[in-house]
Amino acid sequence: MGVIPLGHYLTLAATLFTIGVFGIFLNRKNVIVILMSVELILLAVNINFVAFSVALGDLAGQVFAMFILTVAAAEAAIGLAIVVVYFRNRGSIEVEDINLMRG
Amino acid sequence: MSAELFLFWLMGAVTVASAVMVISAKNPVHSVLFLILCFFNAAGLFVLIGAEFLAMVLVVVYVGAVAVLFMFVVMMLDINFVRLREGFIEYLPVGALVGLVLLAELVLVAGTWAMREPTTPAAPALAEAVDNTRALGRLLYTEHFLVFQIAGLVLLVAIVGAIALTLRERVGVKRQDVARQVHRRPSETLVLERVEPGKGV
Amino acid sequence: MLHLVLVFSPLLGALLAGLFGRRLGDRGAQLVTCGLMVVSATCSVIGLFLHLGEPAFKVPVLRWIEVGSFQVDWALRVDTLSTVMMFVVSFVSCFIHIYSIGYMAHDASVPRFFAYLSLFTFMMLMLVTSDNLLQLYFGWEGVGVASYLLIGFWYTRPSACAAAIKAFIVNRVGDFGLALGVALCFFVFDSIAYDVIFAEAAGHAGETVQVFGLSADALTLIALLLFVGAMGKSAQLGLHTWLPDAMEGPTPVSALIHAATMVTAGVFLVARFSPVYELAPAALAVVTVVGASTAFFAATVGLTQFDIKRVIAYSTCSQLGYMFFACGVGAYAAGIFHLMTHAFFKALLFLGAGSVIHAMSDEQDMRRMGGLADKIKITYAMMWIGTLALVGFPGTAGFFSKDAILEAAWASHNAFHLYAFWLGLAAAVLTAFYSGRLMFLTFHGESRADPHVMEHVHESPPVMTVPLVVLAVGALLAGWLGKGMLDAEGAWWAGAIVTGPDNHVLHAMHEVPFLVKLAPTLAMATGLGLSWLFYVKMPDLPERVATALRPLHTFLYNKWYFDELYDFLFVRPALVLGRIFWQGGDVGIIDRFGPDGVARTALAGGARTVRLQTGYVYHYAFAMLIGLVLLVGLYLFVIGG
Amino acid sequence: MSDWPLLSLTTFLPLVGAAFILFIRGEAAIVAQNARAVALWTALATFALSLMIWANFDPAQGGYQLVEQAAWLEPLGIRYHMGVDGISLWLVLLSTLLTVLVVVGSWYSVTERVKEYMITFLIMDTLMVGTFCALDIVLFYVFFEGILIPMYLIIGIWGGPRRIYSAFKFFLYTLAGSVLFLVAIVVMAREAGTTSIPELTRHDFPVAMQTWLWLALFASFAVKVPMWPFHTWLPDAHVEAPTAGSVLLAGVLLKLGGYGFLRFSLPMLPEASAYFAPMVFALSIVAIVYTSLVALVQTDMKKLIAYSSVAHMGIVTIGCFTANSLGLTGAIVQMLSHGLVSAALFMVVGVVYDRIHSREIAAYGGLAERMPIYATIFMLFMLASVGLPGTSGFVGEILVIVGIFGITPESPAIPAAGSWVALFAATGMILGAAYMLWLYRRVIFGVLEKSALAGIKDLRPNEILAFAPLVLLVLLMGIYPSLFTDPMAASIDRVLAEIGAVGPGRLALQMP
Amino acid sequence: MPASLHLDLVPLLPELVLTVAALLLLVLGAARERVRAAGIVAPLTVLALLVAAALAGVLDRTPQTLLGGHFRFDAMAAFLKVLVFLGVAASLLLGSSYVEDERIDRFELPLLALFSALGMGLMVSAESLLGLYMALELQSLPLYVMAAFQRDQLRSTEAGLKYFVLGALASGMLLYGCSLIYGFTGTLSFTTLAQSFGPGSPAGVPTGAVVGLVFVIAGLAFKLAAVPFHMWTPDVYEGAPTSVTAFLAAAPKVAAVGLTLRLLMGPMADWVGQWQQVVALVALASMVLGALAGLVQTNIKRLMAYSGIANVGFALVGVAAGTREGVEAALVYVAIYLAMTLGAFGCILAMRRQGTYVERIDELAGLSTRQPLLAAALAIFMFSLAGIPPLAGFFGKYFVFFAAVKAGLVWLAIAGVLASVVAAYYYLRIVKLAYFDPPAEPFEPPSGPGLRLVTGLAAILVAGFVVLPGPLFDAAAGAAASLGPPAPTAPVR
Repeated sequence: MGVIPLGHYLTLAATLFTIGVFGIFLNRKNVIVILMSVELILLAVNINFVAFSVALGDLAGQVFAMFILTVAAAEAAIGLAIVVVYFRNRGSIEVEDINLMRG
Repeated sequence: MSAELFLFWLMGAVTVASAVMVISAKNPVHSVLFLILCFFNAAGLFVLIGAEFLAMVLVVVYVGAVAVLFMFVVMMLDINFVRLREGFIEYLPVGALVGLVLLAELVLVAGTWAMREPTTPAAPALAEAVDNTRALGRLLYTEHFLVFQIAGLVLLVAIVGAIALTLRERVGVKRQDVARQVHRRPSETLVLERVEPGKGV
Repeated sequence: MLHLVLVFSPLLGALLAGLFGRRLGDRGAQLVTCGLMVVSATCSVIGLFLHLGEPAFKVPVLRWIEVGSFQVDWALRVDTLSTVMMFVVSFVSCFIHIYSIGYMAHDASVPRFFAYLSLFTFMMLMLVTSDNLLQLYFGWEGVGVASYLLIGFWYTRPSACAAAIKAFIVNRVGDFGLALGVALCFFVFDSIAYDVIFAEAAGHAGETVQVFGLSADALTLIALLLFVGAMGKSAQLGLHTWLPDAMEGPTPVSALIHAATMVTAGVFLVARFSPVYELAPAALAVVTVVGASTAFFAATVGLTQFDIKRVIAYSTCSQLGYMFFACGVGAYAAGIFHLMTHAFFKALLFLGAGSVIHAMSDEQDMRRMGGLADKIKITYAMMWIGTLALVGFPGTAGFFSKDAILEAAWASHNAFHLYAFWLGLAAAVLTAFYSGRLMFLTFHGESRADPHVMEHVHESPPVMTVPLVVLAVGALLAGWLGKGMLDAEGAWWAGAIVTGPDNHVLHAMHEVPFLVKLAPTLAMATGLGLSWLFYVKMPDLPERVATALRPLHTFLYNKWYFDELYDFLFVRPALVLGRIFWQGGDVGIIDRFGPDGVARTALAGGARTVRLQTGYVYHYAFAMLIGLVLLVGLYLFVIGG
Repeated sequence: MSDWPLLSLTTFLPLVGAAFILFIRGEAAIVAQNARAVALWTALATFALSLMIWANFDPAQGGYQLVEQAAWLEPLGIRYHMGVDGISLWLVLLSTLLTVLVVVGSWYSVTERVKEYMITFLIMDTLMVGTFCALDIVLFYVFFEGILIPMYLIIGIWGGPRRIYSAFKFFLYTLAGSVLFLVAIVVMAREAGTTSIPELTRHDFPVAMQTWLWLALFASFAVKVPMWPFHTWLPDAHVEAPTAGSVLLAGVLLKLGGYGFLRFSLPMLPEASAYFAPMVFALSIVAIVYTSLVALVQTDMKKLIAYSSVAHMGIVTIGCFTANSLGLTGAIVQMLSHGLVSAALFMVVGVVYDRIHSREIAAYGGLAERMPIYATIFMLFMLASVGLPGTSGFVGEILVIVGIFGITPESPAIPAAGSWVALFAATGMILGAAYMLWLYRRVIFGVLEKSALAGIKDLRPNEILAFAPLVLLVLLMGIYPSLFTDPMAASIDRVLAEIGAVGPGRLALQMP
Repeated sequence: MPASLHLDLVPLLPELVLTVAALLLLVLGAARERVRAAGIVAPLTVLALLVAAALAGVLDRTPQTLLGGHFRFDAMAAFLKVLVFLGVAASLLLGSSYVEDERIDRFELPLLALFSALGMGLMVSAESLLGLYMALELQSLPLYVMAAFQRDQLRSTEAGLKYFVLGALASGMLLYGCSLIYGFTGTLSFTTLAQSFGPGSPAGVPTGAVVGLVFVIAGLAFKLAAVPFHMWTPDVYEGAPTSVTAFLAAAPKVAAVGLTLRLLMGPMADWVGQWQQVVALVALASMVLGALAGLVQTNIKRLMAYSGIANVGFALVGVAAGTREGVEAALVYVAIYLAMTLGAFGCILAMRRQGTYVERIDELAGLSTRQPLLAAALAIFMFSLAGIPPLAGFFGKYFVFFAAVKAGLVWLAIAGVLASVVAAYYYLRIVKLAYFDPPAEPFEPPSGPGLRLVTGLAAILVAGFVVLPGPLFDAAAGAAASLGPPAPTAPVR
């Protein structure tokens, strides 16, 4: 890893994670942005894993990151499918509109 | 400041900035584009740290597949982006506070990291100084083989799920049915008419 | 065996008449109960001959309550005192049963009446033969219930029902004291058997106990608590209010229960506990004062009443006062003697009054009577015998006993003996006056009744008059026969009544000044004379006196406002409190802040919780994030610290 | 016969009957008739079995008898452990007897959902008997709490107009108390390492822990008894419950509280019991006076009797905490007596309710004319309720009063507490007489004027049959209570020995 | 290669059966005409699950780590697998007539359930963070789809959307936690974790790892529907097709509790002091919120959601105890919960009126006169959920509180019992409607033999549990015992 301290990577990942979380609960526009926020969170996690993996000299972290990528792809597919069927019913994917059920 | 560090700062800054734009851009299409930028930079960071294979996968899988999928859906759904984020400002203070506390906590924790004695002997792959991709491949198909299979199942589920949700057999749509084509016989479809010349059909 | 038959045959009669009344019919029920009463009375007379002056013995019947040292059995205690009491109860009851055959002939539920009457007799016999305080308590409450049933016999009359309830509840106030007395007795003696208590009483003299937050002399407190019971049953001042109202019951009931027997139970109790009372002078003083006050108070009220039975009732009340202060001054024998004579003449008076009422078609107001002397001669004669005995005409039963009481009061060393003497003497004047008034208003002068009623006035059938005659004979002779009770040495009682070594009242009473001996007779003469003056000679005088002394008259006529006072002090507050506790306490506070309040709070909490569930994804995510931050913070800053 | 698992047979026989009823099919009327018959025979057989328990019971022994043990929840150290002593024996008999009477009494009056009705009551029977026989505290709790289910259904299905409020109040209120008991059970089980009642009794709990355990137990039992101020569920539950429900509620369920005090609070937590006894006395006194006064102004017959129950159970709680043989015997006798008398009184109300469908006192008056037998029976129970000597009500009351009177204070802070308690307890006699007589007078006495009452009929044979045993027992218990107290004596001595304060009336009212 | 590649697939048999079945059925379903495929796929799925459950039940329970040490088969895994597979099979049987009526009887539904069951089976076997994550995702992804399966219904798709979004967030948290644990301890393997940080190890617990653990707990709490990560539950329960709700409410919870136990009581068992209060707090919040929020519900599915939240709180009380008894208690609790929930949903799925399924609680009025047996079963489940003895629910609660008290968490036990009293109100309300209220319009008789079988069986189990509670307790004890120090095999680094 050379000259870049682990802390840098961890902080970067934490920032991305926070931004991703922000994206989820501050978003009022549309759901797809939320899905993208999820991708940001997963990216943050991946950065963490890779950084740790290198710092520890242990490849398991990178393997984990790879699986995360795989699952994230699957997740994105399913998420988008759900968004599509929702849109077909509602004609909108604005987050504000998604509150038929409450209480 | 070494070149690596400079690159880290550069790409890290772009990553964060584009991430912020992903969640704040008015146009979802822009969001997707910023997401792609973000991933590219992250891939760069991966290369910087020596994880080439992951960097490649990130670009291929994410930029090549996922982001494009996002873009496709965004375009397909034709979402209007006139309404702006009223709630965004309203909730920003509280949200920012909680977010910052979270960030602070995470950074605080990150600061406590210390290199400890390896709990297990270093993996042979690394010890033999094989390149990153090869090492990963070895691990993947040995120790993590079962998990790898499960990953396959996860993808299969994604396929089945996405199809189950979105596939519609619409009536009135002409589609190719190979079996029917093959089984067609001339007698069913072909009518030979004797046409008298000069009269037309 | 004799005593078992004596005591239980009335119970048998009651059960037969009560359970099989409809099958037996009126006549059958009468026969069964009266027959068994005759058996009982006969036994009591035999008992009189067998056991007077004999030492006490016990007839065991059945185990009752046995818990640890609290050993109480059903048993009959036979000694001179209980023999006398059994005789009085059985004998009077027997004749009243017979009288009732006539008096109640036209009633709709004869078997019920006789069942109650016999039940009462049984309970009374259990009371007087009790061997321990608890059995006494059984009889005590038993007669109370029988009395309640009989007062409320005509249950369709609201006034009868009210009177019955009043009688029971006021009696319960007394019983409350008695129950505590029982408890205290057990506490002090570790037993409530008479044998033990009487034997050990001397040993506990002067002992103090810590109860009710004060240290009191044990025996005095026991005596006082028992006396509270006695006051209730014997209608002493304060707890007397039920007795006049009890006249709502049929007249034989008044005669038996509210004159001859039950109301004297209190006197019996004090006499029975003479071994204890003798060691508790303070209690005796209280008994004296209460007794004397009652004697005077009831007599004053008797002056103004117009209901013939009520007058006699107040008279009873007054005479009970005499008996009590007799006991109070230490002359228990005189008290019991008066009890016996009173039983005869007061029963006679009541039955006579019953006969009058019967004759007057159920009219009880003396203002609508008068001039009956000629129409119902036997009754008239018998009533006069009773009246003379009551006022203490020389030679009659009352003369002996009342004189003895007043002499004892004079001679006693009790601190309040003179208070008792003078009030007793005044009461004697008043007794004579109201008794004369009763006789004159009822039998003499012009008739003030509806002529239509007067036409139907007739003498009662023999079944009613014969008991009158028998009781009249008793009223005349009982004094002579019972004089022995006043034996100066107390030997006649064979230990059934104990007088302390310092108590010489029975001896001293024979040596009082002559004027004291003469005083009761003078008082009687004065009273009778005045009443003759008021009601025969100058019939307009009562009205004038009443007008002149209007406030006093009103005060007396309203019975010193005791009912109103109690209503104000107890009944209303109880009802008001009940309502406050119910609507205010239970509903307003306990439920409101207890179960209902908690339920409301929970539901409100639920509603508030649910409001968090807005339906917006970002709120949900935010909640998760806050949770995460909090949990991490909790670990970092609290646990991990 | 003595080798048979008598207690288990008695406990679970009603379930068998209930299962039989469950499978009755066919036309509604025939189903109802068969259900009644099966229920009656089952209840009778159960009662007969419980008599066998009595027959096999050795009154000289103070310990638990006819003990049965079997593996049940071994991993938690909980065993199926049954047994009776002189205290529970009578409560078992009371439960089985009242079940019979309830079935007989509702023979004609219940016409809806007869099948379910009978099943519910048979299940109740099982649970009641089981509660009193259980010698494992968890097993006890299972039965104890299980009773809530059938009772909830009884009130809710066959109850009056406000039945739903009442059923919920009953259920949740008692549940809230009981769950704290459950926590206490868990703590005790952990502390002592056993859930067997005899072993828990032998265990010495630390004094500081006893305080909390005692309070938790108190929360449950005080609600069950019920003690003031936890009594408000009772009037509601009683008023709305059907007659049979009220009978079992008053007759057996309230006893669970007193039984709990006797079985758990006192012997297991003696120091805490001594410490809290003054509070119990105070609450009991308040209960007696307060609820008697409230009863005085009631206009609803069942409510009046319900409030009187609270007052009477106040005597029981006083008796329990006197911790001497008089008080304990008195408390148990009072429980039994109240079980009979209040059950009978609710049946008495039920009789006229079935005919007129009103519980308002004002709706009645002058019944004596038309219903002489009824009036007589009512009179007897009314008198027993006010504690007339010669009836069962008296024995318990006087024993408790005498028992509490004897308590000498050793702490100067509470001078002569015992006599004051006795004094106030005795005021209950006066107030009790007042409200009961007043009730009787307004219902039975007077002129029968109300047109609704014109055609009212006296008791039916089945009703007389239901009352007869109660009449006999009330008198028997009043006249010859030794029959009942003798078998208790040894057991009560055992309990006293467990408390550690043998001898009459010498409990130290002191801070442990 | 080292011994880690030792290929003993026997302990994996249940999962293999399910995988093969899933693949075959997928082909079968795809090959046949859509609607008719479901008629064959669904029963075969149930059959496969039953076979898997049977296999899990009979396999040798000696603890054994599998393939690279990511999974482990032991008594605990066997116990939970049997429960999970049976639970999934039962919920499929329950829903069989519902899916027909609602026209969602496509073959993908049972197939997705099968995949999810496979995920659950792996979850309760997880022995590394990676295994945990993959199993969790394999379980979750089909659930998102199933929730949105009624794709023409707005409610269903909204449910799916909410579930998915929040689920993704939760798995993000979980992953972040995993990364922290990995980074601060250097290993993914539970076995190594337990060895390195167990008793006697010189290394103290790194703060970062515990923070990571808190993140993981948060992620798992989402799957458990524990407060404050429960927010999705009511909406998803309401919106998802009822048969899916029944599925969601039953087996996944068991699997999630199993996974939580595996993680916390396996490698983290010695860190009890670090996480106990976190779990206790979550348990408390769940019990209280579940009790309170349920009070005002009008939709029975939502009510069951809050009931589920409260019940998870109770199960977590056992987890919070952090002792072997706590594990046993939690296992017993979830086993009983499974039966109660399946039964309750069986009743809900049995109530049809004029072809539509009843969801409003008010509509239950008078059920007992129209459908006495159904009402009786419903009452049994409700009383059991309320924890009233002698029904099974009581024993679960008792054991959980016993464990908590033994671990010194008396306050948690007291709070728990009080919450259970509050919650009792809404269970009682259902009984009240069914029994006390006058009947409304008649119900149609419950359809489907599967539904009747499962509901009836559940009712018998719940009501009859009191007779023979021993076996379940013994099994749970065996399962809990297997959580001890794992057999030393080649671990993942």
